[in-house]
Amino acid sequence: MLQEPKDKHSPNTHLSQAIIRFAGDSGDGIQATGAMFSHNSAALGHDISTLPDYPAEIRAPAGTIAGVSSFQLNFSSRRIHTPGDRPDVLVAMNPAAVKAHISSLRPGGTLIVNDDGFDEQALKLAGYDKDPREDGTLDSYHVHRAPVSTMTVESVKALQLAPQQAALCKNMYTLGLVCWLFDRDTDFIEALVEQRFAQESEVLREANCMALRAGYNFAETTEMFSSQCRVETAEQSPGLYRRLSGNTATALGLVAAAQLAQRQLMYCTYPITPASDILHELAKLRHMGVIAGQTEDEIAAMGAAVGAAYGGSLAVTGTSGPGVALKSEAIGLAVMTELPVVIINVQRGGPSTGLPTKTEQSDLLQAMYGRNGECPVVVLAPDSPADCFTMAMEACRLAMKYMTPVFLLSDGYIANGSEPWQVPRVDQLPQFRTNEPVCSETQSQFLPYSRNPETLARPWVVPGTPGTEHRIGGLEKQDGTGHVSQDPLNHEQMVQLREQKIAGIAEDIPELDVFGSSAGRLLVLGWGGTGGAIRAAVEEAQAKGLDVACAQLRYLNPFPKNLAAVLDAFDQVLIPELNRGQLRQLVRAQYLVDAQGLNKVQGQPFHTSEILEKIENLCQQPSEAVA
Amino acid sequence: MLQEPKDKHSPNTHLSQAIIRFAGDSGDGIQATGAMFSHNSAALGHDISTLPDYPAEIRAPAGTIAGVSSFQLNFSSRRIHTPGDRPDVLVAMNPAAVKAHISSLRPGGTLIVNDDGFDEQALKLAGYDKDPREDGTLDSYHVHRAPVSTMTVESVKALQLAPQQAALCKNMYTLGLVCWLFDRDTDFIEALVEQRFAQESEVLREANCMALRAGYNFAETTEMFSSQCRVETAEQSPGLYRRLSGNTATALGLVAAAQLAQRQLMYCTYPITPASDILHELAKLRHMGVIAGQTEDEIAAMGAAVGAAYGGSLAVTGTSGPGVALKSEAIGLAVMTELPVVIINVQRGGPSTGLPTKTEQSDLLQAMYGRNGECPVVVLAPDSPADCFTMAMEACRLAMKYMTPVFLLSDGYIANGSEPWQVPRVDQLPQFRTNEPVCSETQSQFLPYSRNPETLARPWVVPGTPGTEHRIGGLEKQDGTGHVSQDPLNHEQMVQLREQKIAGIAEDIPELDVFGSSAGRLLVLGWGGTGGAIRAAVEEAQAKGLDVACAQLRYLNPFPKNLAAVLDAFDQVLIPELNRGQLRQLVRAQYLVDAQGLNKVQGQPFHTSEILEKIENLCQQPSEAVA
Amino acid sequence: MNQTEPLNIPTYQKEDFASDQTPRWCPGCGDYSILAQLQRVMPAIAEQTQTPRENMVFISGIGCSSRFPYYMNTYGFHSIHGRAPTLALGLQVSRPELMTWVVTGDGDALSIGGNHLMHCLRRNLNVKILLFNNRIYGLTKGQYSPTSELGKRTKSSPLGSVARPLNPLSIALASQATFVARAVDRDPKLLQDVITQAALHKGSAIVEIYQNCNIFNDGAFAHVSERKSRDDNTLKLQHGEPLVFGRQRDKAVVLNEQLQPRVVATSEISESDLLIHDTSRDNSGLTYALSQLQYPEFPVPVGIFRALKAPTYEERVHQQVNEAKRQKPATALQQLLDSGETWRVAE
Amino acid sequence: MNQTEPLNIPTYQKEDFASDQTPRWCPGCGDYSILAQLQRVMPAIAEQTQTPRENMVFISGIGCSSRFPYYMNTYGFHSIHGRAPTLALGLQVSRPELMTWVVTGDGDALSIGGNHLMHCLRRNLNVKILLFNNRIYGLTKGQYSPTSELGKRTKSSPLGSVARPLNPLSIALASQATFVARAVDRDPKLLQDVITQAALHKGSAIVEIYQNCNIFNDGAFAHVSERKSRDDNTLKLQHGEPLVFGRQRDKAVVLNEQLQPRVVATSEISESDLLIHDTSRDNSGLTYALSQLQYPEFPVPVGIFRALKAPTYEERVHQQVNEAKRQKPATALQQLLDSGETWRVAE
Ligand SMILES: Cc1ncc(C[n+]2csc(CCOP(=O)(O)OP(=O)(O)O)c2C)c(N)n1
Ligand SMILES: Cc1ncc(C[n+]2csc(CCOP(=O)(O)OP(=O)(O)O)c2C)c(N)n1
Ligand code: SF4
Ligand code: SF4
Ligand SMILES: [Mg+2]
Ligand SMILES: [Mg+2]
Repeated sequence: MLQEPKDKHSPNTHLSQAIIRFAGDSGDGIQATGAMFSHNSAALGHDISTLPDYPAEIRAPAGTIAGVSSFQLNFSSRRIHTPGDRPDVLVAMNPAAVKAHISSLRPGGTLIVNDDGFDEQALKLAGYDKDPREDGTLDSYHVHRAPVSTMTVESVKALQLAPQQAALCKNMYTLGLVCWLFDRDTDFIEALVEQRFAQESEVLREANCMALRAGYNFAETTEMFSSQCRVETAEQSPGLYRRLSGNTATALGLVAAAQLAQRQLMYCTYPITPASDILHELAKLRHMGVIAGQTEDEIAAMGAAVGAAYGGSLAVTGTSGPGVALKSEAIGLAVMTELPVVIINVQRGGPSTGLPTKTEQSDLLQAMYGRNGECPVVVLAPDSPADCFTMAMEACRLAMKYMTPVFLLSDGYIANGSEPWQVPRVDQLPQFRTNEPVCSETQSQFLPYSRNPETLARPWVVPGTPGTEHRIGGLEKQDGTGHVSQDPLNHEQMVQLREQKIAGIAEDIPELDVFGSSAGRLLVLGWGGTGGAIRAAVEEAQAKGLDVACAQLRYLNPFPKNLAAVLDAFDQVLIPELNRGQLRQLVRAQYLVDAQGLNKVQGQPFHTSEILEKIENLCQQPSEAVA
Repeated sequence: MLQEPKDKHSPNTHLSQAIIRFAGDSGDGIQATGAMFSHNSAALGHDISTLPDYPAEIRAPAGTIAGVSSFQLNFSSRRIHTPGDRPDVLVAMNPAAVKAHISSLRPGGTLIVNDDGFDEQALKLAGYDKDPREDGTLDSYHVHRAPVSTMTVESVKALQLAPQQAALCKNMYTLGLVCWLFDRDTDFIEALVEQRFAQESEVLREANCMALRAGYNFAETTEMFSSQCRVETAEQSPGLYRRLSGNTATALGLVAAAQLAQRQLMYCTYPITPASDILHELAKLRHMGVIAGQTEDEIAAMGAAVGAAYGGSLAVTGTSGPGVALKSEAIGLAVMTELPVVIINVQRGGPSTGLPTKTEQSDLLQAMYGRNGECPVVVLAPDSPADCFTMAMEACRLAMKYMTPVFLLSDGYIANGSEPWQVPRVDQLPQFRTNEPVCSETQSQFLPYSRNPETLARPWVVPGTPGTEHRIGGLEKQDGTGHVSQDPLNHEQMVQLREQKIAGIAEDIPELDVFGSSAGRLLVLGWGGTGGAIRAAVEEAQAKGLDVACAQLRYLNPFPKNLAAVLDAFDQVLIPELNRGQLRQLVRAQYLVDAQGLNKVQGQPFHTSEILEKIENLCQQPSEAVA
Repeated sequence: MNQTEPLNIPTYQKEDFASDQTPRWCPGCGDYSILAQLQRVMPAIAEQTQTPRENMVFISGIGCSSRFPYYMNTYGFHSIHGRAPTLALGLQVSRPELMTWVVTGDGDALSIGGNHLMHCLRRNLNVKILLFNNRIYGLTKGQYSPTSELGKRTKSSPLGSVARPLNPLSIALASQATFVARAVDRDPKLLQDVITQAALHKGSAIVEIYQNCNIFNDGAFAHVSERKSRDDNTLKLQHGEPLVFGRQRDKAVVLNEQLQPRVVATSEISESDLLIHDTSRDNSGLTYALSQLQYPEFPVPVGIFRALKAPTYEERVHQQVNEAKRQKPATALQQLLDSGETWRVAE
Repeated sequence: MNQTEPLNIPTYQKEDFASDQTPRWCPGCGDYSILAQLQRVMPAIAEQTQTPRENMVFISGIGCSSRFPYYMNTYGFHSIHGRAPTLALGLQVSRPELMTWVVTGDGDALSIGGNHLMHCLRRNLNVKILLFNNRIYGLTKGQYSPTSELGKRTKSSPLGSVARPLNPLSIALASQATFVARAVDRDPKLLQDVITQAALHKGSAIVEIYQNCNIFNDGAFAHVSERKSRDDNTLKLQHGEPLVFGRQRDKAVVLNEQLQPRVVATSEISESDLLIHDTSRDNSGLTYALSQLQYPEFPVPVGIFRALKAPTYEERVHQQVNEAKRQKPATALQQLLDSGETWRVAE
C-alpha cells in the first residue's frame, strides 16, 4: 500500500517513506490528530514534513466540502523536503472528506473511512448522489471501513461521558487504528495526551487514551488491515530535536536575535492570517521581557515599530500582504530615516483579501517596489519552516547593522508546516553587531547622517543620549547633518547612497549554493518556501540521470554576489514560483537571462512531480550549443 | 543677449526663441508675473513652455535662498518642447534670487536686478559676504540694475496707497521693463490685470497697470537696455488656443470623459501637493454636476471611489506617491471586484515625504507592483501638460470599457507646467463605450463575473437594477457566478483572466510612434513627462546629423504591441528617466534588451543638453555590427 | 438616476431577503439571530420606506460579522477591513436613492476603521450601521478587540489586555451621530424594533448589537441576555418614558446637578424627579452621560438613545449642485474647454 | 534602560530649547507664539519633572504645525501625516523614561490621524499632545479641515463645506483622555499654564490650541483672542472655581433640570446654584457637556477640562512584564529553544 509495495499485503512491510493525510470536518480535531502523529513520528527518528490545510471560516458548515480540514504528514528514513505530493494513506471522517481528497490519494493507496459519518444527510451535503463506498468509485484503493463513532462511544462508556463529549474522542480512535497500521505502540501519544490535558479534567484525558487504545486494539484484533508496515528510522546526528513550525521558528529567531544584540524586542502588529501565530508565540514571553502588542491597525503597527526602533529597540512588525499594503507609507519613512525595522510578511493568496488561509509567493515585487520613490530595502526569504529561525535572526542582524528596514518573506505553507529542527546551542549562535555610534560621533558636532564607511550605515543614536539631540523625518535629508534639504544634487546623492547601502550588503551575505554540479544543462532557481519541493524534484531528476542542479535564493535583495556567475554556468534556467513570475522578472531584468517560469497560483504548494515533469520536459528539448 | 546673438546690441534683434526666468521671494508675486507674461507670449503667437518652481513652505523666510520662488518661460517661433535649459534673461528681485539662479543664466545673458533689494541684511540672508553686483561675480553677464521698489512706489503715488501695498506692485513694474525689452506693448497684460482684479478694488487694478506702464516707460526713456529684441511668432493652425497646465488639463479630461460616457463624475480625494489643484479645478464645477470631495484620508478616498464606481459613477481619485501607498490595499479590492476607477498620481520627489514640491518619475514600479498578490492594472502617463487632457480621457475610457483600475502617472513638472493647447471641438472627441450588460445578462441567472468575450470585462451592473442582486468582495471569486471560491484551479484561472484582460488592452491602444527613422543606431525611449526634453534633444542631435530617433511611451501597462519590434530595429536603446531606472527594469525584463539608462534624481526635469550629451556620447562609441 | 416617480414596491416575504448561500458561522453564533431578525423586518422596511429590494445595499468590512452581505438577497459588497463606511460614502453620495447598510464588527469598526466611522457619523451620511460587538476578534481566532475589557485574557493577551475599552456609543455621540441605539442578539423584539427605526431614520444611524461569540468569548453578554437577570440589568430606553428599570420597574437612573448618574429606588423619589428619556435632544450631553453607564454599577441602556432630524451629507451635496446649477446655468462642456487663458489664431 | 538614579538636571534657559534652525512659518503665524511659550516653560518643566533635555522628544505628523520639532533643541521626529501617535506608542512603550510630545494639526490629528489619536487616548499612553487647531489645511494651501465650520468656503469647497465640524475635545473625552485642555495662541499666560500642567500630567494629555493661520483662515479665533471681547467670549476653567465668566464676571453657565446648559446672569442665581468646575471627575458626563459649548451661543471654555490620575499604558505593560518575571523566572534563551515538541537522538 505504500511507496515501496514489494509485497503488498504481507505483514510488516518495511518502507523508507510514507505519506498520510487525515481529513474530516473542521470540528473533528484533524489538526490535533495530525500534530500528535507527526510528533510521534519525529520522536521515532523519522524525518518529517507536514502540511495543514483548513478553511477560511472559523467553523465552516459541518459536513460540507468547504468545511473540510486536512493535515498531511510525510515521514521517512531519508532526508525529505516536502510533505509529499499524494498520500499513501487517507483517513476520511466523512463523505465530504472523501469527496475533497480522494483524487489525490495514490492509486492503490489505503483509504480508512469512518462508516458512521455516511448517513444520507452527510452524503447529500458532500454532493454525493450515491454512496461512494458502494458505487465503485473507490475501486482502485484499499478501502478499510470502521464504525469509528459508534466504537469510540462504546470504548469510553465506562467514563459515563455525555454522548457528544464521548464522540469528540473519535479522532483518537482513528489515531489508534493508524498507530497499529504503522506498527508503533500508543505510549508516546498517550504521553502527549497527558501533557495536553494536564490543565483540564482527568476524565477527558482518560477518555482520549481509552479511545486511542481501543482503536489500536480494534485494528490488532479484527485484522482490519491485512498487514502492518514499518517506516525505517532516519539517521540523524545526535542531539535535541524539536518539531518546529515556521511561525514558531520565526518567533524564536526574533527572541534569539534580541538577546544576542542585547536589545529589547518590540513586536508591533495587527492580527492577520496566517501571521497571527507569531504574535501568539511572542505574547507568551513577557517573562523574558518581550513586548508583543496589538495596535489599532497595520499602519499603527508600522508606525510603532519605527518609534520603537528610534528608541533603540529591536523593532519588528508582522503581517500578510494586505497589511503590507497599509504599512508601505511608513516603511518609506523608515527608509528615509534609516532606522532598523524587520517587516515579516507571511504571504497568502492574493490579490486583495484573496485566499487568506492558502499559500502563495506573490508579494515579492510588493516588497521590492511597493512604495513611492526610490525606496530600497533588504528582502529575505526562508526556505523551510526551520529556516525561519535562521532567517529571522539574519533579518535582525542586517537591519541593525545597516540601519535599514528588512523584509522577511515567509508564506502560509512554511509558516504552518513543520519539520524537525536540531535545536542549536545558544553559545554557538552568531554574534551581533549593531550600529551604535563610536565615541567620537557623539562629540563636537554630532552628524546623525554621517556614515560608517564600511556599511554606509548611519549611527543609531537614541533619545536619552545627552549631547546628540537632533531631528529626523520624512523630508529629504542633507548628507551628514540630516537637515531638511531641497538641494537637487544632495537629493541625487542621498538616493544613490541609500541604494548603495543596500547593494553593498551583497558582500556580507553567503554566496548562493548550488545543489548538483555547478555547471550544466539546467538550473532550477527557486526562492523561499518552494525550497523543499524543488530540492526533492531535482534529487529525483538527478537520480534519473538528468543534468540538472538547483539553487534556492534566501536573499532576494540584494542577490548573492555570485548569482550572475551561477546563472551563466547553465544552458537553461527554470524558475518555479507560486506566482506569475516575480523572481523571474527580477532575474531577467538584472541579468538579461532568458529564464523560464513554472508558475502555479492555486493557493497550494508545488508537488514534487510538477517540478520534476517540467525538468524532464526541458531536459528532453534539444540543447543549444554552448561555447 | 539671446540665443541667436547676431548683433548683440543693435535695436530690434530678431530671434526665433527666448528663455526668461523670473526669480524672487515667495511673496514677490513671481508666479503671477510669469503666468501673465506667458499668456501674453502665447497670445502673440509664440509656442510656449513654462516651469514654475517654488519652495515646500507656504512662505519660507523672506530673503533666504530657501524662500526663492521662480518661473521660467520659453517662447519661440518654432514648436518647442521644454521650458528650456538655461535662461537668456534672468530677472532677480533680491540677492537670494541672484545667488540661487545666477549659475544657470547663459554666459553672456541678461540679468535684471532690483537694486532696492540689495541692502546689507538681504545680502547676509543670501549668504553674500560681498555685494555680487560689485565684486566681479556678474562680469560675464549683461547686468541691468533698476531701483524697482522705489520707482514702483513713486509711480503709484497718485493713488495714495499704503507704502506696503504700493510696493506689492513691483512685480508689475519689472514686467513693464521686460515688455519693453521684448518689444511688446502692455495692452494685453493690462487687460489681464483688469480681469484678475475685476472682483477687487479698482485702486489695486489701477496701481498695477500704472506700475506696469511705468516700468515700460522707464526702459523706453532711460535706454536701460541697449536694444530691444523681438521673437518671431510661430505658425499655428487657426483656432482657439488656451494656455493649459497639466493639472487643469487633467481636470478637463475627466469632465469631458464623464460627459462623453454619460456618467456622473465623482472625484474623491485628499489634498496633497502637487495633486491638489485637480481638486480645486473640479470643485468649481458643481454647476456641471461634478462632485469633487475631500475625504478623511487617502484610504477613504480610494474606498469612496470604489463605492462610487460600484454605484455606476465615473470614479476618480487623485494623489501623489505617499497617498498611493495608502490607497494600495483598496486598489487591490478594485482589481478583485473588477470595478473601473482612475487613480491619478502626480508624482513628486521620494521616498517618503521626500521633496513634495519637486518633480520625479519614481512611482512607476509602485503603480505596477505596489499591491499584494498578482494585481495587474493599466498604467498610463501623459507626456506633456496638454496631453494630460487626452490621457485623462483615455484612462477613463479604458477603465470603463475593461472594468479595471487605471493609473494615470502625471508628475509635478507637467502638472504645474503649461503649454498652448488648441482647444478641441467637443463633437470631434472620441465616443465612449462603457461595459453595461447586454439585456440577456440581466435575465435568467445573472452572472456578475461573466465576461465580454472581446474585452474580458465583466458587466457593470449597479445597485438599483432589479433582478440582478448579487454580492461581490475581496475574496477570490468563482468564475462566472462571482461566489466566494477557494477552489485551487479556479483561483489560477481567475489570476490568469485578470492578467489577460489587462494584456489584451494592447490591441486597443495606439502603436508606439517613432520620431525619426524607424531603425538605426540609437533609440531614445522615454515615458511620461520627459517627452519634451527628449524630443528637443533628439531634434538637436538629428540636426547635427546623428542617427538617433526617439519614442515616448504613454502606455506603460500594457506596452504598445509594436514595442518589441521598435526596440529590435535599433542597435542601442537609451532610457532617460527621472528615477533610477524603473522603465528600464520593465523593458529589460520583458524584452531582454540591454537598454541603458540616463537617470537623474534631482527633483528637476531633464535639461535638453543633458540628454543631448548622452546621445552624442553613445553615438560616438564604435557601433557594433548589426545583421 | 434619481428615482422620482412613486415606486410600486412588491410585497416581500422574509424569504425574499435570503440569498442562496448557506451561512458559514459557527453553530450557535449570535450572528444567526441578527440575520434572522433583519430578514424578518426587511419586508416592512421596504414597504415603509418604499425601497425596492434592488435599492438595498449591504456593505461590510472583514470579520465573521462582515460575511453578512452574502446571506442577504440584495446588492452586497464584502469589502476590506475597516473600510466599509468609505465605500458607503462613495456609493451613497453618487446614488442617494439607495438604502445603504454597513455591517461591521467591533474590530472592523473601532480598531482599524475607527476614523472612517467617526467621519461617516459627523457627515451624517444616510447609512445604517450595524456594529456587531462581540468584544473579540472572531475571524482571526480570538485576539482582544477595542471593546474587550481591561485585563481580558486572549491569545494575544495571555496576561490580560492593557488598554481600556472604547465605548462605541460615546464615540458615536461625540461624532454627532444622529441616530444611536443598542440592541442584543438574544432579544429579537428589541432587535427588530431598533433595526426598523434605524432604517426609517434619515441620516447616519448606528446600532451597536451585543453579539455572542460562543467560540472565543462565550457569555460576554450573559448579564443582559439571560432571561432571569436581564430585566434587572438593562435599562430600556423609550422616548417620552422615564428611565426606570428592573423586573418590578422599581429602580430608576437619575443624574444629579453635576450630571453624575446614580441608581435609586423609584419608591425613594417623586415621579416628577424621574428623568424622561428624550431621543430628540439636540445637545448630546445627557445622552452621552447615558451612554457612559456601565454594568455592573449601572444597568445597560438598550434601545434608542438618540434620533435627531438633520440634513444628510448627500442632501447637502446635491443641494449645492442644484443651487449651483440654478445660479450658474450648466456650462456646456465646450464652453468649459473654451474658458481660461485663451487666444485665437486667425485663419 | 530605565533611569532609576535621581538625575542631576542642569538648569536650563529658554535658549537651550531653541535649535539652530530658523522657523519657516509665514510671518504672523500663530505657530510662532506657541513655539515661544513652549520654549519659555521648558526649563521649568524639565526641572519639575526632573527630565533632562536629552530625554525630551517631539514627534509630529505633517502640516505647518508639524514642522515644530525642527525648532526645538531636543530629540525630534517629523514623521508622516497623521501617524505621530503611532510612533509615540512604539517609542514610549520601549522607553518609558522619555517625555514624549506629539505636535499635530487639525487635519493631521483629526482627519487622517483620527483613529490613532482616539486609540492613543484610550490607552492613556504617557504622551503630551499639542493639537494646533487653525481650522484649515495650512501646508497644502487652504483646504477645509475637519474643524472647519459648516459652510466654510475654501479652495476645495468654493460653495461651502458640507460636513459638520468635529469637536476635538468631545472626541478626546469620549476616548477617555485623562487630561484635556484648550488654549489660545494669543494668550501666552494661559498657554504656558496649560502646557506646563499637561507636561506634569502622567498619561495622555491633549491640549487643543486655537491657532491663527493668517494666510488661509485669518481671524478664525478673533472672538477669543481679541482683547476687547475675549473675556466675554471665554469661560476660563479653573478647578474648584465656579463656571463664571465675562469682563465683569457677571455671567455663569449652568445646567437646567433637563441638564441642558444655559447662560445666566450671576445676579439671577444664588451662589450655591453655581456649577463648580472639577477637573478630577471620573465620570466624564459633565465635562463632555462643557466641551460641547459653542460660541456664539455660549462662551468658549478654555483651560483645563479634565486631569485625572490613572495608570498609563506603558506602566501596565511593564507591570505585566515585571509580574510575569516574578511569577515565571526569566527563561534563558536556551531553555526556550529547548521547549516544545522535542525528542533526543542519542549519540
Ligand atoms: C488589512 C487587514 N488586516 C487584518 C486583517 C485580518 N482580520 C480580519 S477580520 C479581523 C478582525 C475581526 O474582528 P471583528 O471586526 O470584531 O469581527 P468578528 O470576526 O468578531 O465578527 C482581522 C484582524 C485583514 N483581513 N485585513
Ligand atoms: C499621506 C499624505 N497625504 C496628504 C499629505 C498632504 N498634507 C500635508 S499636511 C496636510 C494637512 C495639513 O493640515 P493640518 O494638519 O491642519 O496642519 P496645518 O498645516 O494647518 O498646521 C496635508 C493634507 C501628506 N503629506 N501625506
Ligand atoms: S468565531 Fe465567534 S463570531 Fe465568528 S462565527 Fe464563530 S461564534 Fe460567530
Ligand atoms: S499657512 Fe497658515 S498655518 Fe501655515 S505657516 Fe502660514 S500662517 Fe501658519
Ligand atoms: Mg468582533
Ligand atoms: Mg490646520
